[in-house]
Amino acid sequence: MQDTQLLNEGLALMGLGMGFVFVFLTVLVIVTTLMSKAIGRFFPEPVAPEAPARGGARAQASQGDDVMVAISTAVHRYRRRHRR
Amino acid sequence: MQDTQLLNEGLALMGLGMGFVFVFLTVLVIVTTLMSKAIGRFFPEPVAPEAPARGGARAQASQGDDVMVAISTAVHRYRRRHRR
Amino acid sequence: MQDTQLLNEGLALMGLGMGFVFVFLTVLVIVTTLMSKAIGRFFPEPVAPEAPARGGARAQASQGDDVMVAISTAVHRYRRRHRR
Amino acid sequence: MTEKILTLWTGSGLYNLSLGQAVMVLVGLLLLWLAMAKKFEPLLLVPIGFGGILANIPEAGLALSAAEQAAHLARPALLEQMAATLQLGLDPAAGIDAWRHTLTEVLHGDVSPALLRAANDMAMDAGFAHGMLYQFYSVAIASGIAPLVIFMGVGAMTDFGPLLANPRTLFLGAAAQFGIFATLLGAVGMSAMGWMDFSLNQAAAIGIIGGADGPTSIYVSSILAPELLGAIAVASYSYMALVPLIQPPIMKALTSKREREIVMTQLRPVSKLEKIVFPLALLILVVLFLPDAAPLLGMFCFGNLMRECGVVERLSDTAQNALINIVTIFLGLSVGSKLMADRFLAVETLGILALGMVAFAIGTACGILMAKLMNAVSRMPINPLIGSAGVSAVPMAARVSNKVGLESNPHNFLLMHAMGPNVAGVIGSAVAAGVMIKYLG
Amino acid sequence: MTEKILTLWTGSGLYNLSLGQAVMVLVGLLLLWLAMAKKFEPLLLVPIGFGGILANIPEAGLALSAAEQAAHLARPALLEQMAATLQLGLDPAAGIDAWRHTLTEVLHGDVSPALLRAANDMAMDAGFAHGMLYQFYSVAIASGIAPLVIFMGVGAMTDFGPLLANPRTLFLGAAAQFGIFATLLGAVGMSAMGWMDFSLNQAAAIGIIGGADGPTSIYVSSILAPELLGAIAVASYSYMALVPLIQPPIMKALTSKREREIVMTQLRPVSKLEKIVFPLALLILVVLFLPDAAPLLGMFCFGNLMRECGVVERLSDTAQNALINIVTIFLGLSVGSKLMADRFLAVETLGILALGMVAFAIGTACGILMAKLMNAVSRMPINPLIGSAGVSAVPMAARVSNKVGLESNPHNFLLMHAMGPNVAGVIGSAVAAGVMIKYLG
Amino acid sequence: MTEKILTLWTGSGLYNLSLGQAVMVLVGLLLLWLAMAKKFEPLLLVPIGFGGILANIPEAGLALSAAEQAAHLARPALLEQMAATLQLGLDPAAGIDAWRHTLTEVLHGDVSPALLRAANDMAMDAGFAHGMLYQFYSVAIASGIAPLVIFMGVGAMTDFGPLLANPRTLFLGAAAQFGIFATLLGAVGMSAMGWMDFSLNQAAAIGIIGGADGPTSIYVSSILAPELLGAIAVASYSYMALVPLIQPPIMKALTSKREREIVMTQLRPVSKLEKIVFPLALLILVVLFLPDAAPLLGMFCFGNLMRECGVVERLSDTAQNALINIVTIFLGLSVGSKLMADRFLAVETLGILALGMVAFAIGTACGILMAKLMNAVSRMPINPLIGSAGVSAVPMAARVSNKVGLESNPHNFLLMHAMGPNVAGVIGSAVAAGVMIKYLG
Ligand code: NA
Ligand code: NA
Ligand code: NA
Repeated sequence: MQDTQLLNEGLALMGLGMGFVFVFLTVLVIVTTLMSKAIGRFFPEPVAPEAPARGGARAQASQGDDVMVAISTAVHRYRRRHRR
Repeated sequence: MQDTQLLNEGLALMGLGMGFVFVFLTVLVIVTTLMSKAIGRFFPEPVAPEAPARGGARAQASQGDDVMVAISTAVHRYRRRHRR
Repeated sequence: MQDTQLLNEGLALMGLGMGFVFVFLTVLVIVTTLMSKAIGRFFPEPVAPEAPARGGARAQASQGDDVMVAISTAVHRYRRRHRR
Repeated sequence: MTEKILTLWTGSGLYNLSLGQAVMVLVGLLLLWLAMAKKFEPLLLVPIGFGGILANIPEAGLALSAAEQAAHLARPALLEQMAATLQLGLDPAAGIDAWRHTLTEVLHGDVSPALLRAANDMAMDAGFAHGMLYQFYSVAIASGIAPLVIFMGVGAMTDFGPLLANPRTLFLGAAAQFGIFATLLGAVGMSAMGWMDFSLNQAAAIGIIGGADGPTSIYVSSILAPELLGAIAVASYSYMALVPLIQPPIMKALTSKREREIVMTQLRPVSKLEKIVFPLALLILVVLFLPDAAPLLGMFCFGNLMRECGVVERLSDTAQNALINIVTIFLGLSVGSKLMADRFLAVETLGILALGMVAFAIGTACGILMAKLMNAVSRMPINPLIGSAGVSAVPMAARVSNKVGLESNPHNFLLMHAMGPNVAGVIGSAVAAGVMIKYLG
Repeated sequence: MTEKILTLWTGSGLYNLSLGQAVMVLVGLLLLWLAMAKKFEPLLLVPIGFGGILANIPEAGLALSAAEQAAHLARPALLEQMAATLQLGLDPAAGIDAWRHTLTEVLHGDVSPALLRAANDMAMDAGFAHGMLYQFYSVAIASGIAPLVIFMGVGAMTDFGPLLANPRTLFLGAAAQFGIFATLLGAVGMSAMGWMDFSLNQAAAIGIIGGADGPTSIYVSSILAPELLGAIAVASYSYMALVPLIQPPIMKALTSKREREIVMTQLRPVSKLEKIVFPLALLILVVLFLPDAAPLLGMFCFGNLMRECGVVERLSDTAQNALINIVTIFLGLSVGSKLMADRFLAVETLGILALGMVAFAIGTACGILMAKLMNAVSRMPINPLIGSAGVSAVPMAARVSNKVGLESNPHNFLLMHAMGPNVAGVIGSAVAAGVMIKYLG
Repeated sequence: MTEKILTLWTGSGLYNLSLGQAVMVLVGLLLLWLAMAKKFEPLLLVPIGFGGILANIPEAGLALSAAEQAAHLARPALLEQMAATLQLGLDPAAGIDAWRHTLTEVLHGDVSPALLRAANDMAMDAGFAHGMLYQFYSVAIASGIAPLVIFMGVGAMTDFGPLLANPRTLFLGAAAQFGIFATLLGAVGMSAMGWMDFSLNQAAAIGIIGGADGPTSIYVSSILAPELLGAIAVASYSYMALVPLIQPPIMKALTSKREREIVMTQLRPVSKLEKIVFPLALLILVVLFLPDAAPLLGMFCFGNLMRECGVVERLSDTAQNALINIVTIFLGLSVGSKLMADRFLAVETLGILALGMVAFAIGTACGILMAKLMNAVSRMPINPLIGSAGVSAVPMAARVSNKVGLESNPHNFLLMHAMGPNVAGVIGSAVAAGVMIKYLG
């Protein structure tokens, strides 16, 4: 008897939970789609290049004119590290 | 009446606070000046080059003889990052 | 009298402590030696190169073919830092 | 002196080691081996395994509160005082070991915070102190903070681009959550059968394993069933690592070769603004419809917003690196503190391990079936293999989808397509967690 | 089942959203927009804005203590128990909502720590828990720690070189603090007029906005007026971001073109030893003359000493990066927890926003006037434009000085000269904070 | 108004500065000078020295609890209430200063946690708050956490390769611990002579200075003799820095030139697997034989396992950098909080400084003598100079061995050989610490 009740509660929770997950994500699909459309229409930004997975590497490509700056920076940083 | 008292207290605090700030910073000006003079006289260090604003960039300029070391270090570090 | 007791307790703690330290480290010597022998025998790995002291520098040497990648990475990172 | 040496021996681990503790030390070593040799989620399983060993060091009591240590070690007079404080009657006829046992059970059970504090004060007064792992657990997990901070870091590492390019993949992430609820029902069923003795709260916490999200599992079970947290976390991370073994057979069984070869249309580029607005839109939906998921999804969205907004890079970097690493170390050790022999070595643990496996399998299957259903009703083709990524286990499950896809068609790269359901699964299980906390928390 | 679905609805945010909460969600989004689109101090305003939204999620209670949540949600029996614990009488005739309101007010007010702990114990016993943001606030701000750690990081990022090269600029930093005290007087005056109802403590906390230093403002108001902390922090960071708009008109109004064109003598180089001794000298002065500023200026000097001493670079790096970032995240979220609708949406908030603006304007003006005075009495020329940098708002105000200077004379770079009063302003407001805490704390 | 200015003066540091506080400020400056100019363990001595100055700022009470501040500053009525709470009788005839003194002593002494909490509640109720350094100390040291986390970081920085290549060097690390126990005996002897008044617990905590391991010293004295922690930590780090001065004369006195010229056989390469298994083997021995060393050695092994296992590099990096740096800052400041004049300026401090020096000397000597003994009984040659590295003081002592060796034979590099006993000394003193905690903790 109590077992049946536990089972029933489990079933209810399953129905409710699964239902809610679907409803919530459906709403999210709708909102997201609308949002994307609105943005595409009203704020047609220049498309962002695919962000690579690591946050650290997000720097946009830069023109090669300051390679020397970079190298000397690297030298400095290397030396500083190794002096520690 | 109570309002007057509040106002009075506010005025007192203003006078006191502003006065103290000036006295304190005046003393600090004096102490700093004396300190600088004393140091200039008794410990005439070779002057420190202007530290740039960012702590990270404090490395002193280094002679360019180890550019190759720096590059290879950069390579290693780059690879290590991207392997992770 | 109480002083004597304190001294005695100190002596006892010294004997016990020093004895235990030696026993424990002796056991550790034995275990370590056996462990090393067992590993040398059953898992004769290719020897690990001496790890340098700093964790940061553990990157294995890499072939020089991607120096350019490294330089451009350095450039990007340099620029990102300085833009902040 | 002889007496002192004897104390050294009777206080040693070897003298006091119980069989259970020895077994748990081996379990800890097994977890470490899985982490190191088999690369099973090492970032979590190394600290968990090590913490598990530490928690089972006899007499060290690293995972016990001061009061629990006193219950284990104190003289009878103090035990009586503590019992009085805790408003317990100790049977004078029963031996002292019975007293210790009674006190331990009460302290471990559902004692009121005020009484617990009084008991701890009394124990500290007598020179006992909280164990190290107990302190880590209190600060990191009992407060709920560590899983949330990790979730923030995960948010800062998540790229919603693929999901935004194809929002319908959210349905796959929804379907895969059926694993959670089926497992809940399984656990309840086992109890109804009399095989196990899980309460509804415990069943829900077990079910969340099927969400394939470590921090979500830990957060939910710290609220609904802290006594099972150790087993649930271990099952959760182990099965996440086992995804490459568990999923492919199911994926192949439920799909035809033709389905596996479906080529998906390339994802459209997603603008920066969309990526910024998405976490805010998700947050607003949480605000409106499921406040109980607010801590989890709130922190997740916060991390993602820091990532995408582009003006707080230094905070985002820290959230993804130093902060998440620090918290991971302490979270892992804290979870390990729940691997104490007398709690972990119960038949319930076996049930949890079995149910966890089932949860993953069902979630995988439902994700695939949902993808097939969507293929049936919609024009835009979906390769059903990406459905299995809906269980989350980011990014492992997406990689598995890609790999199985490549086996059928070596030119069909599904990885980016699978990332959509993959991150949708994270949202899905957080929503499911919110529903469960709402009804049971 | 229907009942359960109903619970889902009656427990949802949409059902419970009050108008105030909706407004505050919008305020949070506004702060995020200012931070992201307008670059208003994003490091703080992103977490604050997000925290503000989280704090206003209906029913989630993220910013509430366990007892406050119980007061809001618990059954009448528990309310009565809590009232008894708090030594309150609840009018049996009044409705339950009146009871809730009474309890909430008492808990939010000045209740003794022992009673508060008892009430929280009781609520936890009944299954309530501290909200996430409440915990962040307790650890980060109520303890006073987070602003101090941030101040240490700021110290580690501050270069006192320009100040040491020209110590007289300290007078500019002193003069600009008049904004603080004038605002205090303004707040007191508003109360005397009956427009607002600020106590002297509250007036002092509001005044500190004029110091243009976020951590100082937060620290002072966490001590003197925690109930206003949200509004004060928001005003403080917003106006710091608005410095480029607020200051230039005042600067131009108070100076002639000729004054703006004054070229200053180049700063002498400063030796390393001077930079090391300066924070210690400042510390000793604090020791001797204003112990109440010791936490703020002590941590500031400590950070600066770590920076300059050259032997603890790894500590200095951490203080400037990982540590300050971690603390900033939690500080921001904690400040956000003070943006709860029922506390924030008061007429006092408007008063604070207005007064904060006034504070900045007066501070700017006094700094400039002081520079003009110094020019009158001393030979060494001072461009009055650097006086406005004395309000601090590092380094924005110094940049504004430079920019306005360049408009008059494109070859006159004032940036380094303005850095002197800029960091002097930090010291000045910490001193002012110390005086206020001494008399009112 | 005049009265207020007077308050400013009577509340200033200069007015209230006691001679002891002035002396302690100078001691703090001395420590900073040693750290900065002489490079004495700057990572610890900079924060300790600075914290010491902060702790001695008159009237600021940064190192005091709320109750201690109330005892120092509160009105008589509150003092009487606090005394009642603490179950003390205050002699009405004695003056108020006597009351303050009585309360301070009781609060500083061994008061029960429940009473202490009640007293603090009462003080907070009256507007007093815990001082900043007191909070740091509570969280970082009183909990035992900070030294353990630092030990984890040290483990992550330690390479056991040289030790594994020549495990017999563990005997040198064992022998050098004689310094610990000889010092203990010395402290006990001083008390027996009536020169000092050290209890056995205090003597043990002092002895651990001879272990030449900062975190171990701090951990042990936080458990056995928190009242001496300041002096012990200062002695510990100072003498570690003085190793290059203390050790060479002893090393030369105890060895012949011929012995110093002994060339050791090159160390065999050590496999990765050995390095992984070693921390686990050490952990298991701790589990079996000395549970009381579990916190220290457990965290040490955990750090080392993270370093060597190769799958959690990001955790290992964080443990070695951000985390250890953050904890070091707060640990140092917390230690500084124990340099309050009225506690530190006691004759016992001088005794501790003297005994600490003796401890180092004896440890050095015993390490060398043990090496000579091993040379006598074994074939494999050991240069006795590496014996002195057994005191730990990593890596300074190993460098000293190398340097003194090079003086005798410019081609004989002993550094790697000396790293073996060096890290063995870390293990040895942690074991000694475990034994002491077992008997006295
Ligand atoms: Na999931
Ligand atoms: Na300022
Ligand atoms: Na040692």
